Amino acid sequence: MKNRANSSKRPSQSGDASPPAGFFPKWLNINVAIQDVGFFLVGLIAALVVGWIIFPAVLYSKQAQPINFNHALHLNPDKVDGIEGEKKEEKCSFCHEFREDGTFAGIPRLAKCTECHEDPGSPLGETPEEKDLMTRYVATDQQIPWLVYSKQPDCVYFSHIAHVNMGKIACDTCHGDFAGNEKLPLYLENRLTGYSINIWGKRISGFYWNKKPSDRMKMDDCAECHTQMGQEQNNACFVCHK
Amino acid sequence: MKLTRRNFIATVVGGVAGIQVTPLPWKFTDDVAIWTQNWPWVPVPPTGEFSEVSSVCNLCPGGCGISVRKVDNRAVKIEGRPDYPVNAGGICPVGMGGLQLLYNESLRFTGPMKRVGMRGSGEFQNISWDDAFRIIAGRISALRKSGRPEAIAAVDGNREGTTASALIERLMQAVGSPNYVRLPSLSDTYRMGNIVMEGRDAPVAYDLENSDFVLSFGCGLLEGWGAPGRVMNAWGMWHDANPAKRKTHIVQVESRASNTASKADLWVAPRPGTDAALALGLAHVIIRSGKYDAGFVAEHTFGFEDWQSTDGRPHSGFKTLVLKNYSPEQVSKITGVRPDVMVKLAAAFRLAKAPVAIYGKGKNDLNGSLYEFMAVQSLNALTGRINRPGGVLLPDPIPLNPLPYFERDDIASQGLKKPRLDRGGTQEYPFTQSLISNFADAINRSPKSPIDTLMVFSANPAFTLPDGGAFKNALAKIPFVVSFSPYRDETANMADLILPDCTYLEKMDDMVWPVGLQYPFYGLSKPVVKPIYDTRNCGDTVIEMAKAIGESVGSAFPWEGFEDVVKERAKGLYDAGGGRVSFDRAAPAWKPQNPKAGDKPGYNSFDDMWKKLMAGGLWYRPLDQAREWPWLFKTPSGQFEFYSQLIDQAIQRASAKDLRIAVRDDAACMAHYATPTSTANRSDYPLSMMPYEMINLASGWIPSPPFLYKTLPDTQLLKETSFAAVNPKTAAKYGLKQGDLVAVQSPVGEVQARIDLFGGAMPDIVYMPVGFGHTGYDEFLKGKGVNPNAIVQAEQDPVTGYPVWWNTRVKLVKV
Amino acid sequence: MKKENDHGKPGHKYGMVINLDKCTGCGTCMVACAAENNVSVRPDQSDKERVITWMRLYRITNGKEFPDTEVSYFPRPCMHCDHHPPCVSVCVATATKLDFHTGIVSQIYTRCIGCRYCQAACPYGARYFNWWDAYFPKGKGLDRYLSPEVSPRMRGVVEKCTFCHHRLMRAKSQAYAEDRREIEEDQYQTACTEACPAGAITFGDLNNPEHQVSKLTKHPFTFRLLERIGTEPKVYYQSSRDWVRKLGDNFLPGEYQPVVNKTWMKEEWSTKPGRDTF
Amino acid sequence: MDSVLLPHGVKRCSPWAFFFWTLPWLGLMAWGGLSAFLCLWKGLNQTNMSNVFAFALWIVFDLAVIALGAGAFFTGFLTYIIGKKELKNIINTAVIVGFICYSGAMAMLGIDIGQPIRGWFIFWHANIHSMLVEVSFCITCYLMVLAIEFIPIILENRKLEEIKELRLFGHNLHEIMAVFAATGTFLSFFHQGSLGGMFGVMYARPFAAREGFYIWPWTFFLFVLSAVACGPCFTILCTKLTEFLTRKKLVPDSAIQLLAKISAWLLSLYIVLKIFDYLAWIYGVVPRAGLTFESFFREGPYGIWLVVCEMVFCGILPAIILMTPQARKNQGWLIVACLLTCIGIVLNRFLFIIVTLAIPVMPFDRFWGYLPTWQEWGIGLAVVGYGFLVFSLAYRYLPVFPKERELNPVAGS
Repeated sequence: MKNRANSSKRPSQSGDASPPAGFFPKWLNINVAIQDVGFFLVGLIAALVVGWIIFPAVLYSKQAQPINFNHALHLNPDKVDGIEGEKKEEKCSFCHEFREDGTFAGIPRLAKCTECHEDPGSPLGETPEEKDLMTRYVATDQQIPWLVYSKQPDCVYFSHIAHVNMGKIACDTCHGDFAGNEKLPLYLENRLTGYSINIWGKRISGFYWNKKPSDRMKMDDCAECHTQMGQEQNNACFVCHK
Repeated sequence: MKLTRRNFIATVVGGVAGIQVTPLPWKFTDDVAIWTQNWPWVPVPPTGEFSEVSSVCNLCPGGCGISVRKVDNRAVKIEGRPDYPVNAGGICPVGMGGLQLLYNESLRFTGPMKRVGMRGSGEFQNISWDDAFRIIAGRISALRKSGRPEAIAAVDGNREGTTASALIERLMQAVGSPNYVRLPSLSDTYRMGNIVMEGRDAPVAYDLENSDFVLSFGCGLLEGWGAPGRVMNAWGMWHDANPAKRKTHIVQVESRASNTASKADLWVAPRPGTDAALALGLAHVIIRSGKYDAGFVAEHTFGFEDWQSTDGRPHSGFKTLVLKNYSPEQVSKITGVRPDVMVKLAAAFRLAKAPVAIYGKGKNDLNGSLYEFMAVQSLNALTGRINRPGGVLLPDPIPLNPLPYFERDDIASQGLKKPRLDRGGTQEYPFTQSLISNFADAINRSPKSPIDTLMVFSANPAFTLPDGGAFKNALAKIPFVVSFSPYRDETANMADLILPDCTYLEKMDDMVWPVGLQYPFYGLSKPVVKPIYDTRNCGDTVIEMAKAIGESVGSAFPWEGFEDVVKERAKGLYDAGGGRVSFDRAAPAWKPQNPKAGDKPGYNSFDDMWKKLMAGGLWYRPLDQAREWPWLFKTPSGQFEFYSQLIDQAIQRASAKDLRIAVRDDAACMAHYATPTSTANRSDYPLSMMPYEMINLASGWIPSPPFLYKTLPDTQLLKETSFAAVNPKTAAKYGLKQGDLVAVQSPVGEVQARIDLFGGAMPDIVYMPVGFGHTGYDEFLKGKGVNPNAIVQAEQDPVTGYPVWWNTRVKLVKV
Repeated sequence: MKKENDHGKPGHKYGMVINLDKCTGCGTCMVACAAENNVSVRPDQSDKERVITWMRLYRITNGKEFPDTEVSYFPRPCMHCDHHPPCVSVCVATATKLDFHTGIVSQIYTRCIGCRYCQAACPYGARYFNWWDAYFPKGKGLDRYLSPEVSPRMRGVVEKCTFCHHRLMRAKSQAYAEDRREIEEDQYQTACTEACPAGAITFGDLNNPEHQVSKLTKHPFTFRLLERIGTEPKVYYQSSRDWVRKLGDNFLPGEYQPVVNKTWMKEEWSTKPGRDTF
Repeated sequence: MDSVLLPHGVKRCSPWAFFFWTLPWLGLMAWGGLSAFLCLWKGLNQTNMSNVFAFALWIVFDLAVIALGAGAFFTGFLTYIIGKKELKNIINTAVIVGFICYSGAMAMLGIDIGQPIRGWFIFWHANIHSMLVEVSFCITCYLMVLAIEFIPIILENRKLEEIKELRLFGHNLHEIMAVFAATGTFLSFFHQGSLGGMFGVMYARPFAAREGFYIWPWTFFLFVLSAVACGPCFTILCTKLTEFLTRKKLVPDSAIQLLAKISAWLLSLYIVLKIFDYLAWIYGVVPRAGLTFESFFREGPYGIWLVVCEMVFCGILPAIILMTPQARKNQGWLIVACLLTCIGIVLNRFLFIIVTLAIPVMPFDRFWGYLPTWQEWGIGLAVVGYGFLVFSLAYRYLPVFPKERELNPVAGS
């Protein structure tokens, strides 16, 4: 049915130097082809730049923690002696504590801070952070609006006690080692989902050759670990969803 | 090089191809999906530390123990307390939904307010507590100065005996107004019945748990009668999973197939208002068979046989009266119940080991009839079921300390000498403490309201009274109305000044003897959460108000706050000794326990007891049934009186006619049945309307938590219309089908409802649920259905004067 | 994709027995359920086709004329069908599954795409679609009573009774804190079970012969809803009244066999044991 | 105005006339657009669907148009695989109608689900046990196939054909159309079946439940058969409608008659099997659930008359008409028979969706009624408007009917 294709009116591309005949099929205009490939590459590279560099930069907003908490300082027995515990886990759970009913307090409330930092008038040290704590929060009895790196969506029920008490998994296995940190890491919030970058993982691609549990905190990572640990029954939906 | 269309396409193709190998499309798709999983407008309840706070539910006089689950400072769930003697873990739907009454801003007053809009519009403006006290105290002081303290009135919905009601009554005494009015409830009928037959001003105590045959005359056992938590718990016990083990049987006497009637072992359906005749009919069968408890009758009762009074007049006794007037055939004509049913039922009642006949009318919110109660109580006496295990017990009142004496000034003394507006306690209403229908009537009749300032506490009479809207009209005439309600109820919307109380989860309050319980019980609720708005415990408000009025009124209230008063009264519990402040599930309070000599009360000082009382919220004395007979009955004869000499005396003082008693002579002093009078023309109004109560719809002052509307079938409420249940035969007579919209017209008004064809409705009676038709509160409750109280035309019950709300003549007109 | 039951012998099989003689029709179970599970409450709850009631009371009558009419109630949670639940196999996005270790049919709201095929497949009407956004208007503060233990649902997804599985998690957390793994019968109870003022609901592990439920299911008055369809519900009912039991399933004329039982009126045998006609 | 775009040698109405013709269809689409916006923005509370009627008007529309669109794959199958050359005259129509039906159905489905943004979970988190997953996979793939089949037709537009590359592309596509036809047939067979399976597997709904073969209930096969029987009828109807509206003969009778004949045989086979299905159901599935056939129709407006209509008036009757050569050759009878067949299939789908859901399973549950809202009608009818619009555009600008020029020589061309 295409027997009436009329090429007479067809304006051809600008006729530059013709390539040697016969090398390319007749219908292929090599100059045009090179141009096509060039523009194709322009588009391709632009897309790669947008996708790999601009997109992540736009997607995440940088947010500052209300106070720069110094883990290293608090865990240094020479400087702070209130933190009890032999093992590292015990030290962690001195502040990040379990309650009697087995729930996990997570980031401590102000009440935990004021166990030591009692009196806004008499700070325990000389750091500006502490002064900040005293004036802005302890004196006014306001909770500190911490940004939680590993905050999961509301539909997720994560039982710390099951992992720490029963599974004997160290805190830093999943959270990374914070003990030596003098500064809190930068908090990057996904503008669409509202969650920290730690959930998706720092790598925008989502691919890791040797993935550590602390690299990502998506559901598949939980399931993968459960399977590896022979805890496949814990991949049932209602173990971690509420 | 130009960017031609072709080049552009090549770029786009490259871009599209390139973007596929970047994370953008994939992560974007994922993130957008995650966005839908975390929509910002879907609430995310903050988590925190969980805790449980024990308290007592104060939404009804049932006194269930509740345990409130909290997350940090938020209450998130109410549960029943298994370690509580009354309800043993269960709780009713209203109590279960209680948090919706706490956390609902548009339902509540968030602070003291002054009316700015039209009355009833519900438009208010925030003021400070100081201003509020200034306004109310100024007004009261001015009335007192002008020598009109009786123009101040209070309507109190708190139960008699509670500390709040004691304080309010005291305020009225101190101010000098006799017009302290309570809302009538079933407890008043019980109280009066106990006075006239037993001479005891005490609550009724039915030993249901130990009974093996419960013959319930109209008690909505499953509709919220008594302490609902306790009754339904007993219901569960009665219905053991293995029917062979089932020991207790329940017979329900009611005209409608309510839940209780349906779930009972037997349902007997007499015409409404004929319960007395049925009870006397059963008495007739038992007397005729000669198998009544002759020993009990002879030793502990008065007026059974014919007798002669000291002036030599012969009197016919209960026996003669019953044998003459209440044969099953005669009763059958009155009630519509078949004679053979009565004979069998009487036999079953008599043969049971521990039967008890109990009297009620739906829930506790509305009054009953005195003669009906007397008839049922006579049946108990006849079978010797008074002061016996599993029967009607006669415990002493709770030994709370009375409030201390105080000096009144002259204004108050003069004011208190003025007659009560409602004529309660006069010769016409000798046993009635207050009569709100007369109160409203007096205001409606006079051209100018004799009441200048009305204070309303814990009550919503504009909605709950079965008076055809009379109180609402009176309210409109009263120049100044003050409401202490925490909720935007109909009465509060008519008020000029709001001094909002806290809700029951935010304040301390006491619960004195849940209705019908067989052992003395005192519950204490405490604040579960701090007041979330600028509201104050009504008790504190009253004390502060008195202080603001000053003079002798202020000095009558020497306390710092409400808690002091509660504590002072509770001291009486300590002084009386013998009570317990903790509960062991293994030893239910209703199980007879013989106190051993070495039994310790569980506390060693009053302070210790108070601490434990605060923590546990309970004080009770386990059931002791060994009441000594001498001095038990404080009647003139010192015995249970089939023939009430107190009524006789009242008739002597006034006349049977003044007391609205239809019969004359001896029958007037005994339980009897009289055909109810109605001014309505039977041919104009061929049907009668009976309001009915449900457990899953609050019908009193407390609004229904919106959760409850989930439980209501759409044959009770559909969109904005509620339903009137009518027997299919009756409906057929008027050509009505399921869902038809009708006007239910009574001589005093009309409401519109849809027809629900219900086989369990007695023919010729229209049953309408109470609790719908609010004009107050918020969008969840407002404008849903109609309130049958608005068309009730009630005659006054003989002797008591309470409204006979179950017998309104109506007709149905299809809309 | 793994089949549900390839793990050998199941551990727990949570189930429920509801005694309809004890049930008073008060609706506390419904309210307790809604309050416990953050169920949305809209101003109009009379639209029974769209209102969400994980636990629903069905009001039934025996259809007789006055004064022989009786009313009774069927409290209906999710049946947590044990055999090939009709809803599970049809779900397109694997949002609902039968957990082989607890017997609970789970529903993940964030996975659900709202196709409602499960609703069409469920004969009990136990599944509810969120036709609206959760109703928590600004300024009312109703969201303050929401429990953090159950995630509120967004519009456009299906939800249903979960046997309060968050209470199982709660019990587990408590157990782990006390270095236990096993959970006692009374440590995991659903909200409706606890709330019922008449104690009509019994909840427990059907696989554990010590638990009350395993004993109660053997009673001759015990039956299940639509048993003959073959869904194997884990919610059982008990009633001493034949007309109630008969309404639990569809029967062709003559198929229903009444359970004959001696009644409390000792002189007669009746096929209608709960209630006697004098 | 647009004459340069019109196919060569055919007569088309004036642009203005065409514009006015499209107005009602644009109107329907605008109505649908508003409805769709409301449903997506405010949620499905805009409809009268409910927890009882979880599936409603839209699903009936979906199933109906997918069944009616079956003409595409089946005609393709007959043309390219079996080699019925005369059907080349009608294959374009079939493909376009199929494309309209499937794309319309997909659009409706996108609004019908509560969380359209999560729609891709069907593929990513697929539950392979679900018939609806099979449906979704196949429909999506088949829509792509249809699009590919549609492309060469579009490329035959006079203006587009001037571009050499596109012309070559279109030509090459044409060459391998048999491959797509085969793929389409395969996909269609499964999703038409799965659509039936969707209802048959609802074993807890005795009205829909069917027994069957392995994982497939009988409805699986019956739906395939009914779709291939009615698809060609719908293609014929569309052709006849176009011929009526344009007052031209567009397709040679031989093609129509062939389709009608094939449809007749398939329909007859379907009806026979369907009768067996009904019997097996009435005497097997239904009594086993404790029910009787009549018990389904005790309440509400639905009655046994629905089944009678489906089977007798819209099943046996058109089968007889189509089987009778004389009747089949009569234009009037042919159209009546095709119409009845299509109605019958829609009725069948309606029974499986609405009636199934309306009938309560629990003995104490009640019967519920359902009436769609204007939003639901809007979206359903927008698909009709969309169909008319696309088909009109295709007819105007593409050489849909290869024999049109031949059958309608334009004077002076």
